Amino acid sequence: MKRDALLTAGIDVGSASVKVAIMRTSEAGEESLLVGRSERIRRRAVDQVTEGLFETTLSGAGLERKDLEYIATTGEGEVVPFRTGHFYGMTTHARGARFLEPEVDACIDIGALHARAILMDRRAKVLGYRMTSQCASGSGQFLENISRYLGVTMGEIGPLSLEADEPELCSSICAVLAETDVINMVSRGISTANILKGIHLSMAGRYIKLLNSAKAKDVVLVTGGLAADVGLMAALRERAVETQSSFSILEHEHSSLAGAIGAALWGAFRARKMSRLGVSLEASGADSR
Amino acid sequence: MSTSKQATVDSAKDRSQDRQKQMIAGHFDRLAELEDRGEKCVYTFVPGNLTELMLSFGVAPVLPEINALQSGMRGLSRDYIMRAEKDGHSEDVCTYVKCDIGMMRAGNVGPTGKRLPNPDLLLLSYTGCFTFLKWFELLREEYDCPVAMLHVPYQADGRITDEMRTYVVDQLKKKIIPALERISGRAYDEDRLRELLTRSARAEDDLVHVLESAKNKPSPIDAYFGGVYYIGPIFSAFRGTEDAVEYYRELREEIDERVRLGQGPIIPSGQHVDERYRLVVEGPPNWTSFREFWEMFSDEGAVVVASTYTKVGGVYEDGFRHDPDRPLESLAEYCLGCYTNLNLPSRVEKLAGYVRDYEADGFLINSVKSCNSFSAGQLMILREVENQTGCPGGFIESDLVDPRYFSAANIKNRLESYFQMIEQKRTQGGSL
Amino acid sequence: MTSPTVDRLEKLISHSEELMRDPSLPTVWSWKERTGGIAIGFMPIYAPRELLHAQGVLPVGIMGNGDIEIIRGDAYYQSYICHIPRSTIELGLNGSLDCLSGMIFPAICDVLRNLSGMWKMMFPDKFVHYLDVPHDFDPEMGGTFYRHELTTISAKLVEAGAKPLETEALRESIRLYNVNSRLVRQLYDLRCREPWRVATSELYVMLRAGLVVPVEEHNAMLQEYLDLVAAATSRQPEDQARVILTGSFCEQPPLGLIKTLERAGCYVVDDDFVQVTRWFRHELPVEGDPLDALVDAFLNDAIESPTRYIAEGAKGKDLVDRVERTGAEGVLFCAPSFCDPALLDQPMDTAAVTRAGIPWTAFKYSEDTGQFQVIREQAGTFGDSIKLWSEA
Amino acid sequence: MRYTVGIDLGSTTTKAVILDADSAEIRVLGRGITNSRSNYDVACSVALEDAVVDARFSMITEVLAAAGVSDAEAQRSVTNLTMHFREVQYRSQLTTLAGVLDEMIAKDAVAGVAQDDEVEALRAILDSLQAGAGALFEPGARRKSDFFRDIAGSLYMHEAETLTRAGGCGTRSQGPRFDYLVGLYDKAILVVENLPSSGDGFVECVLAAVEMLKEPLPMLANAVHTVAGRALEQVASVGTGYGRARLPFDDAHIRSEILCHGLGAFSMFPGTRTVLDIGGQDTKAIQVDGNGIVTSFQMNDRCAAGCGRYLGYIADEMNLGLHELGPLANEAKRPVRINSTCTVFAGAELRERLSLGEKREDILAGLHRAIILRAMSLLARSGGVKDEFTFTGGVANNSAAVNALRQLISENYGELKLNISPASIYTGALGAAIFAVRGLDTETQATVA
Repeated sequence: MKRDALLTAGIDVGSASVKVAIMRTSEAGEESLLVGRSERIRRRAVDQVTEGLFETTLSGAGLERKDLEYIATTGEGEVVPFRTGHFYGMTTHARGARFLEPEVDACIDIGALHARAILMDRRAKVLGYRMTSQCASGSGQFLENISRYLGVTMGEIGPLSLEADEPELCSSICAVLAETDVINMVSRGISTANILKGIHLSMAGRYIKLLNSAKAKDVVLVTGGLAADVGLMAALRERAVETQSSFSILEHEHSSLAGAIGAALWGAFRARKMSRLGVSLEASGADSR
Repeated sequence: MSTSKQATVDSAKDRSQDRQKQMIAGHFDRLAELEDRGEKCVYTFVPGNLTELMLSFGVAPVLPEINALQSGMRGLSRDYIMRAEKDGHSEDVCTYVKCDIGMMRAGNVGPTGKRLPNPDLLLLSYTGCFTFLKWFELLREEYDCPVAMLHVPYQADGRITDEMRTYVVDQLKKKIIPALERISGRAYDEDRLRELLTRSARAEDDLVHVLESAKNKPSPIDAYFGGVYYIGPIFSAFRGTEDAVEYYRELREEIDERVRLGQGPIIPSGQHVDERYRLVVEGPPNWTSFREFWEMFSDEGAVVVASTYTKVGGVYEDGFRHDPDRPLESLAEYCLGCYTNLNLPSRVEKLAGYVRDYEADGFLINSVKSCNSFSAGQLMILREVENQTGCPGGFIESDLVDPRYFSAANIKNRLESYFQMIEQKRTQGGSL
Repeated sequence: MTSPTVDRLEKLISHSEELMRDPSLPTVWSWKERTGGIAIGFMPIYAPRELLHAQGVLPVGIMGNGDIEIIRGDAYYQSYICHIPRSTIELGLNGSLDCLSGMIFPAICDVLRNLSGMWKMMFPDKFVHYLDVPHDFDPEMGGTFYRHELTTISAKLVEAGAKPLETEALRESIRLYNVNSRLVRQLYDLRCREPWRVATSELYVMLRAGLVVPVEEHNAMLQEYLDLVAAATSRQPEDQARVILTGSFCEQPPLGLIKTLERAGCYVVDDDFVQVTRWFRHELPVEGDPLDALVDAFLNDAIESPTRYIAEGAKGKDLVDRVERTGAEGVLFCAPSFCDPALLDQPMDTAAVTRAGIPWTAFKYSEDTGQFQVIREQAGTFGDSIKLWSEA
Repeated sequence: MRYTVGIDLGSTTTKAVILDADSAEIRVLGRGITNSRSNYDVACSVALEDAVVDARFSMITEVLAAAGVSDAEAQRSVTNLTMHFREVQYRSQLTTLAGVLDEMIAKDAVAGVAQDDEVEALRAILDSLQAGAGALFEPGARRKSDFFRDIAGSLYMHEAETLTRAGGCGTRSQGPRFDYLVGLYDKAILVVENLPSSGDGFVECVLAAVEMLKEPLPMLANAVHTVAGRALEQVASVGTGYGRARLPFDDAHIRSEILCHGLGAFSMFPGTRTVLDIGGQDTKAIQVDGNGIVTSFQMNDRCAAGCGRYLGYIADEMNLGLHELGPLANEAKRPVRINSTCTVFAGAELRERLSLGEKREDILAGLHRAIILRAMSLLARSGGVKDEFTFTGGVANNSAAVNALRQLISENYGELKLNISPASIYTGALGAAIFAVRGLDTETQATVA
């Protein structure tokens, strides 16, 4: 295939799901998402889920590994044996975010266990970031546990939360104690909608705080799976207003793929650089930078 | 098991309370007009505050700690703290500092809604709390004004040595007084200082009398929740003033009257508490849910008969008084003697003493996340006091002004269990 | 590829790491048998080791221990207090510190201050001294006060079984510690010039080991290390980001954290680990009254620390200067959770480096932190952001 | 016959203990347990019913014994009967579940209309559940838990997994959606377990169970009838537990869980001076004196790290039953050092360790040790460990936790007697029941919900 248009893959291994994206980029700087997929791990062996998803994504796009100039991993993907090189999560999310929404100056990656607010410049260079602490309160995982307890599917969480009239906030800091708070709320007859909205609001509060301390200013893209949760998005916007934060908040249909997309794009960047330097990238893990 | 309460009586609204309100309001009014009047103000801390010295130069003291706790009681602290954390202050550190910085960034509007003047001097009396050092380093970045550092050594071996006293007195002479002379444009007037110190001593006598009235059964006061009001004037801007002398004389009379009538303390709702448990409490209170917190005690008939928090601004029960004949020396001894400047063995000794002298049924620690000076080691204090007195200890955790660290359910659960435990001990296993 | 040099290096490093990790302080026991002297522990940051040495006392740096299981130590502390006092109490209660005749607790924060009182109650028969240091730097006030502190310690040491203090002996000790700080500074300069030669994980264990061996032995170890790395030709430059690490002056980070930073693409070119080894900016004069020398150095020549009051001048300036001096590309604020001095200073320092246009990132650790993936992500991204764009 | 009941409404399980109200010494008639749920009243009454059923079965044993049947014989046949009884209950609950699921589909309760293949999948799942019911209750059969929610749930998930193997991406193209099926179950089980209980359904179920017996003892049917006929009258009740604040009792009938655990442990083992209770989300260290009076206590605050739920998450993560963790951990050769006991991070830590190639059993051993280390701190905080030492709460049934505890205790407090009752999970409820007895003379009576 011609040098100037090249295909690269990005693999983002998260703690709850794996995402794969295949990008076409050209010397001239055009970038396009060829195909992207994600799959929840659900207690299966991560490496198998990863390789499986990678293969189905490739075949789905009628491609083979040899068509790829660079296989870039991110997230917890350092261990993927067939990678060309690894990029760190926030580097790739920043890059992916700018691909999805070129005007963003920050993104917040909301994962199952951690959230990371990332500030970037026009070239997607990471300028600053803040991460949630080692306590899992208000994490995506926590939301999932609660909603399962409430008998609400992931897809239903958002719409339900939007119906809340008087959201009930959790008092507890600890995610586990908060679960009991929730059970208590149910027994007190608080509606599922108000409970979910309460959780959304407390999560949103933490995330907005992250964004502010990361000094986000104008446009923020939410990356990671929870961007699809309209309830959380609404809560984020409410909290942003309450805290008089200056930025606006966007989501994108491919938000969950941001990391994978960014990895693939950085892979292309490196592939071109290496070929300029005449370095071959046959061996896996060849690009240690 | 909640206690019956007598009907509200008129004496609930004590004259002393009104006087204190007026004093404080007046103080903040004065502060608001300070800059127009061309007067000067000095920011400083409650422990080791040199109020008489400042007043002798005619400068007004401003106490960021008091502002912070007032913000807490008014429900403003959450936003202030958030604001400071948004600006990069760690979640881990003292919330007084963050509340103060947040308040300043929000326009430095004081407790009474009036704007506070910027400091002309930061009088960093470094007494019993490491955070004070950082606090004024942080403020120094915000205000372009001089800092006068008074380093007060720690009573590591449980006593005040001559070297400590000399070190502090020298600093007063060579650094603090000159700094005050510079900003006030007045010369140091020792006679004026002596007058103020004379009045301090008088008020201090009455304060001690009031706090020790809790030895009566029932105790006429709550020496913790009520106590924080009693110490207000003498720990803040008023020590050495006529107002303070008057306030404490009045308060003393009111308390003596309550003793005569055999009345218990009065809670904010205006009711007397029927004393069921006499407690000694270590550690500062929580300010954001002060009333709710107090009622968790009063509803169960728990009365605090002695607390260490009422000694942070000075320990007077062991005989120390400000002394007009040794002005600077006694100021030095005052700073060195503040409760948080005592080492842990001395604190254990004090608490065990309270449990015995005030015949307490229980000993409770309210451990605040913010204050390592108080909190670090409290669990050992708990053990030691239990061992020395055989009095069961209780332990609860909260914070000064960060509502995120006041979990009412948790604290109530612990307090209930604790009171039921004391009760069960009393009734020796019988049904509760 | 192995060579005799590499082998000797590995042996020296693994020996030092062993010394750092072993809570039972074997070197202290053997020193006591050899010399019949007494050993005194001291906590971060600074203690006058020269004074102890001069009275025939072995100063032993106790910086907690991230490797031991905490069984009783946690019982003394709430969740919001740092980790070093927990492990230190654990060491005290499980007998690891029995070889020490006492402890010195320098005045750096309220937690260690209160620990000194707890120690008095826990170990009533031992020497316990809270080393209160002046925050006034006028020789006649702070100086007089500090001199009295030193003479008090000296006298208490004699009661604890140490030799009386003699001027000549103190001069000799100062000479030895001058050599020590000279070697440590050489090590830091070399790492700053050629970071690929001196891995920070190695420098770190070399310093930590120095806390539990006599200064004479540590000097020899440092010299050997310097000679070996000079000969280690196999160490070649890599494409890594030059960073200053700050905030780790008291509770020390787990070795794994430092290795994680290195793997994530960072060359640490300056740090504040084990600062007692370089508390003074210059070597102390050996002529004149040596006690005056100690006092004078403490007042006028000590490095900047969040635990000391800075009379004048802007906070954070020192950090910015160090960035320029070392040619660092960024700053890692790496503080222990709940460390008041480090965390209260941070807003002032980050403001200063931000004003100076220096990239920085911040994370917290505890000496017993076992998982580093979050820190790796942060440091890695920080490295990426410096490297990818310096290349592009 | 008159009984008092103590109910311990915990964060994960609700326990009930009923005592003979007219016996001089403490005489336990029966114990019952169920998983806690948002409808506290239902949780309490289900636990109580379970306790009453337990009482009736032990009465049947007594009646048989009285009729001259050898103890072993009586035991065996009643155990047999009990298993069939449970099976009958389980089957009827399955039917209820199926009914609710049908409604769910009928009114599209779960986002995204059910596709034919998903309805088929559901049928297939339910059929296999019914089919497998018998095996679940055979002698020596392994169940992941004794609660319907868990048993049915894990089987349901397993079936759903296999039926949607290829899918999971949430895209329609790939057959039934796993998430959809899970959603259905989560919704349905919520309804099922919060249905007000049918009341004492003992007679019907037990008779059905007798029918199922291969060769029942001749006098068994009689015994069953005699006992079924007996009236059981509740005369007093006391509640405790985490959900205490919202228990369906009035204040007069509520006691702090600290006091209940102290008293319960003391009455099981009168030598008790120190009690450790590790419950679902809190850990308590309690010191009691020679009269069973609490003299000091400590409990975790604001953070549930290292509590029972932690093991629950781990079990889920490993797809194991809670009771399978201990034995597995005991096989560890080189236990791993684990510092973080944050429940929500447990899964992540586990996965990371596994990816580092560490052995499941070694990690599990580390996790158990981590829990016990936290408990050791709490014990030290409460005043140490004195002889005798009683370990209560659900985690006391976990052999790995017990081994770790035993070792650390002897290392740090010397050799002392460690008491663990097979009924340790009922300690709080027992204490509450005893308070109820004590209250009998002084207090006006109240009954559960």
